[in-house]
Amino acid sequence: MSNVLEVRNLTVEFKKNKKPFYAVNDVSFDVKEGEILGLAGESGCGKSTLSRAILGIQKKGVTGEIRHYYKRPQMVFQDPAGSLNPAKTIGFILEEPIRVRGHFSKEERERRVKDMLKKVDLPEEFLTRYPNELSGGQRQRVCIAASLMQEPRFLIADEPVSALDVTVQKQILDLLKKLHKELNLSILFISHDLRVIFDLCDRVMVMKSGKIVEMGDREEVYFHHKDPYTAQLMEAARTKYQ
Amino acid sequence: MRYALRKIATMFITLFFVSVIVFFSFSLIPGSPAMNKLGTEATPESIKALEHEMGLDRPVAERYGKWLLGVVRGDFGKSYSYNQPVTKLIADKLGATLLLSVMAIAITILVSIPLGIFMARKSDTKLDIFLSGFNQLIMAVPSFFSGILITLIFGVVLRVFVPGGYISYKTSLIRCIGYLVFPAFAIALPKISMVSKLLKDTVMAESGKDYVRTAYSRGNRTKSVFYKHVLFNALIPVITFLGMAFADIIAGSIIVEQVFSVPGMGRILLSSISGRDYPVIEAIILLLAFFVVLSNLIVDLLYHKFDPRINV
Amino acid sequence: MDKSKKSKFITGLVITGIIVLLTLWGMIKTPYDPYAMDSGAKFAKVSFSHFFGCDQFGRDVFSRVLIGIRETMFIAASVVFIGVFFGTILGMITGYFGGWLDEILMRFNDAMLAFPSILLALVIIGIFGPGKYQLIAALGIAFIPSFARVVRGEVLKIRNLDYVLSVKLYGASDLRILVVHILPNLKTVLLSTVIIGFNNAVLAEAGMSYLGIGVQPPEPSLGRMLSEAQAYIYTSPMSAIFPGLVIVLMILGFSLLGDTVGKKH
Amino acid sequence: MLKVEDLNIKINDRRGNTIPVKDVDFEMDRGDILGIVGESGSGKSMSALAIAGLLSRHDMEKSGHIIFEGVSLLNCPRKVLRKIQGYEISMIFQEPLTSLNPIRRVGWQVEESLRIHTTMDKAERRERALKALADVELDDPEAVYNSFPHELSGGMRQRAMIAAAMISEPRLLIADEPTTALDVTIQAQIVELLKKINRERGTAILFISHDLSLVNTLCERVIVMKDGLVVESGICEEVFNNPKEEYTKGLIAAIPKNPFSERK
Repeated sequence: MSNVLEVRNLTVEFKKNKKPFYAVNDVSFDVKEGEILGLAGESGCGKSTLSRAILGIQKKGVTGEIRHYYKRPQMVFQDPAGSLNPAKTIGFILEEPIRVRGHFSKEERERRVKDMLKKVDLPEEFLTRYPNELSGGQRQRVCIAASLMQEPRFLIADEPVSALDVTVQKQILDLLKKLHKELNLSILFISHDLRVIFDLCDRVMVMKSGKIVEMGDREEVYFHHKDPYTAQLMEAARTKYQ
Repeated sequence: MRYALRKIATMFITLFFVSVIVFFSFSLIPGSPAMNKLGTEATPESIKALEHEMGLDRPVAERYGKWLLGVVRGDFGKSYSYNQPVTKLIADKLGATLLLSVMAIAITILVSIPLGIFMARKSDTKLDIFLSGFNQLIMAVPSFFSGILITLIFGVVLRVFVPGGYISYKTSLIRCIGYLVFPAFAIALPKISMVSKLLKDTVMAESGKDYVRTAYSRGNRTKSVFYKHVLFNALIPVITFLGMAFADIIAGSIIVEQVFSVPGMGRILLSSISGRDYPVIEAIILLLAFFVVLSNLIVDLLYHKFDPRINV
Repeated sequence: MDKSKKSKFITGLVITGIIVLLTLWGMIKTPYDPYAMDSGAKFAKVSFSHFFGCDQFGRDVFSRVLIGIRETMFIAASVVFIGVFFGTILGMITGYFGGWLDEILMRFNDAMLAFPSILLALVIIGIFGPGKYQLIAALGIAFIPSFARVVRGEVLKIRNLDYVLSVKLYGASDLRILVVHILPNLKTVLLSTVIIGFNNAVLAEAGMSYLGIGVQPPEPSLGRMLSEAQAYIYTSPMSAIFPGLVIVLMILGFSLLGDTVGKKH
Repeated sequence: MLKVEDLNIKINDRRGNTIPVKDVDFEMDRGDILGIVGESGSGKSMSALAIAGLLSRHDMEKSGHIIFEGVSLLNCPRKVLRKIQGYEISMIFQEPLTSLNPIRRVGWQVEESLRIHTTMDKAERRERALKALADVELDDPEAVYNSFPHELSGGMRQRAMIAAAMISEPRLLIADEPTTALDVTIQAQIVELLKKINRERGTAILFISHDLSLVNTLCERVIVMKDGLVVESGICEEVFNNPKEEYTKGLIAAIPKNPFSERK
């Protein structure tokens, strides 16, 4: 299997009160074609910085090698309220990716937007609605749809279901699974919820204080881990979820 | 302590920038001050001679250096139109302006904070609605107009003071203060409205916060929730605003001095602007900037004391 | 919008509406020639022929006030335009790109903001000399920093929002992001700053003209009328009070609107 | 000890009438741990706030009964309520950072209940506060006592909140989503701490959460709420393993599969 992303010795350094602080510290991993790679970790461990560095949004203090095998990887964010422009209609938001890139006719763009809307199970009336008229789950569907408009092969999903109620959470996860299969997407799935990651991912990485402390197949990381922090995390989850 | 030192350092850097900007912008103005001074009788030779005498034929940077060295020692150069040292010219004017500003600041604080607390405690009553409306109106009255109204009411109708009858603080400090109370109030009035309104608004905003709910959950009386929890949090933004208000008061005193014929720096600044007497303008601007920055510094330090979240 | 806010908004709207009507009236025709002196009408009392009475030269105060409002509104609009135009550009560029340019401009901005705008305007007038257009330039420049700061703060907030990051990932250009995705979201902030800007501009213009370094005689201006009438306050207080009240009304209208418009909760 | 009968809360505001809590009934005995579960907008938090006497908006209409140790708390004068708040009933909240006063030292806030309800002097209060901080397993009570909220981590803040709530040894502790804002490892510790408090001191706990599995770990009994109504209630394990109502079934089915329950 070939890779869609290779990361080698990635380090992101911030200056905090003049002392260097490594949000991401010497991280190396690959994302393979068609897989969902889980990234688990608690708040402040550097998972978000890592994803930003991979996508080139974070540039300052980044060293190491990031190699994408496909153009324009996309991202789905945690907060569905902040990831949609409040001043634009859903139709505009969905069309924007193929308006700025690609040379489709107006009709072709509209057709593609409608198709995508169908893919994420939203009705066509939504085209003229504004984000604040939608529920959290619907907004997250729009975000996913928008991120797929340019037909990317690789997607980063940063805590895409953390802000949602359980029932909605399940719907969105099911949608992601479906799209992953249909479109042969590779996904880097970031979450603090170990159950969600287990449910969705093939391979899992555990991150702590900027470092990847454990990486491997799902079963291996969850039940045959070597790292003490992973053990602690799993134990906490075990007591919590019983 | 380190915070204070850093703030003081920033203050001097700001002042340095102000001095550079002020000095160089006045040097860039086309037309030579020597020409202005000589007027119509100017001949190229006499201008040259006078420029040489005034030191204007030296490079700008050199003149700035010389001027700055003088400023540090308290020498602002020589006035073009009065033919005497600027320092001597503005020394006693400075006192009047400063006294007026300090009085206005004191009145603002002493009236607005209790008023704001009162309004917040009485929020949503008829009295509060009336006071808020009144505040809104007062805020819209510029200090020079309220000055005229005060003159009209207290000077002309009630005859509590003699308009234009300023007494120097050198003659009698008490009587000077007695006169300056009126202009000080004219300056303070809109600020009082703004500060008390802001305080009331921040109290209302703070009252909705989670920690207030916590305070109630512990069995606090409404009154202690207000005085022990809400008030000090609400004062933090008020302090920031006061910093800006002080700066405005210092600048605003220039205008109100005109209304009440107080011989402060305002009058001499205006006459220097129309007479293009640059050394005087530069000196006054720099001095006012100094007091503005100084008041900001004091507010900053106070703010630091109030809000533990600002560390470093 | 709750009830008290609504009534504030409506009051502000009505007052501003009246001011705008008076401005239009002043643009078309005034009841009397505002420059015509009538020695017989010196200090004429308030009457139906002279709504606001006459001044020391027998000029109709109401006509002069109409012109004064027109002038003040013209100056305020020009000042706000200069401030908003340059302030928005500056704020958007520094807020969006950040870096050393932002660092330098904002240091400079802070130094200027620490400085009350009246003082700043005085410096600029000191350089340009007194006069109407000099005043517009002086106040306009003096207003840029505060507008730039507001816009910059808002852009700073928006630029890190996820939707801007998404658009970046689509490969949109910075210009497109700024104009299409950020600018429309500045609307509410800009609207309230523009209104507050008008409020401040009217206040500053009146103050400067009162000091005699704004609009020059014989052109009437509200501030100048105040300072001229002050000399005759014993004999004819009304010629000071009317222009003053008009200034108060203008500021009141704008401040009521500024308080209620744009800040949604 | 606590009896809630026909609790109804109506809000009449600009948007019209809403009834976030409808006919809620339940009872708690001393030492009970009761969980209330529901999604956002189910009325669970509002019920909890009503019991703690923290709902006093003008546009709100409350009816029914809340009886705590024989004292009726709903719509009673604040004077009566105040004697119980922070002394007999304490509460902790979801966001420990915003729930603490940002400009007061933690120690001052921890001993606040004692200052209000007892005549203890300063030294005594301080001693009790340090003990309370030690009881919630904070490593350096002295340092925490002297710090400001923003200087502590999320977990430490919530521990300090618990210390402040427990310092007066209340009979009932109401915990409104106390772990939601925290990391998993910290969540587990806080849950353990609450269990210990209940075990050792017999404090009854009313635990509000959106997280069914968390409630299952901690509580004996559970109430499931939806749109202001109690949908189902009973012993935790029964509700969990054998839900009767469609809504509860859906809720349980939506929980991501627990990887740890499949093994061992």
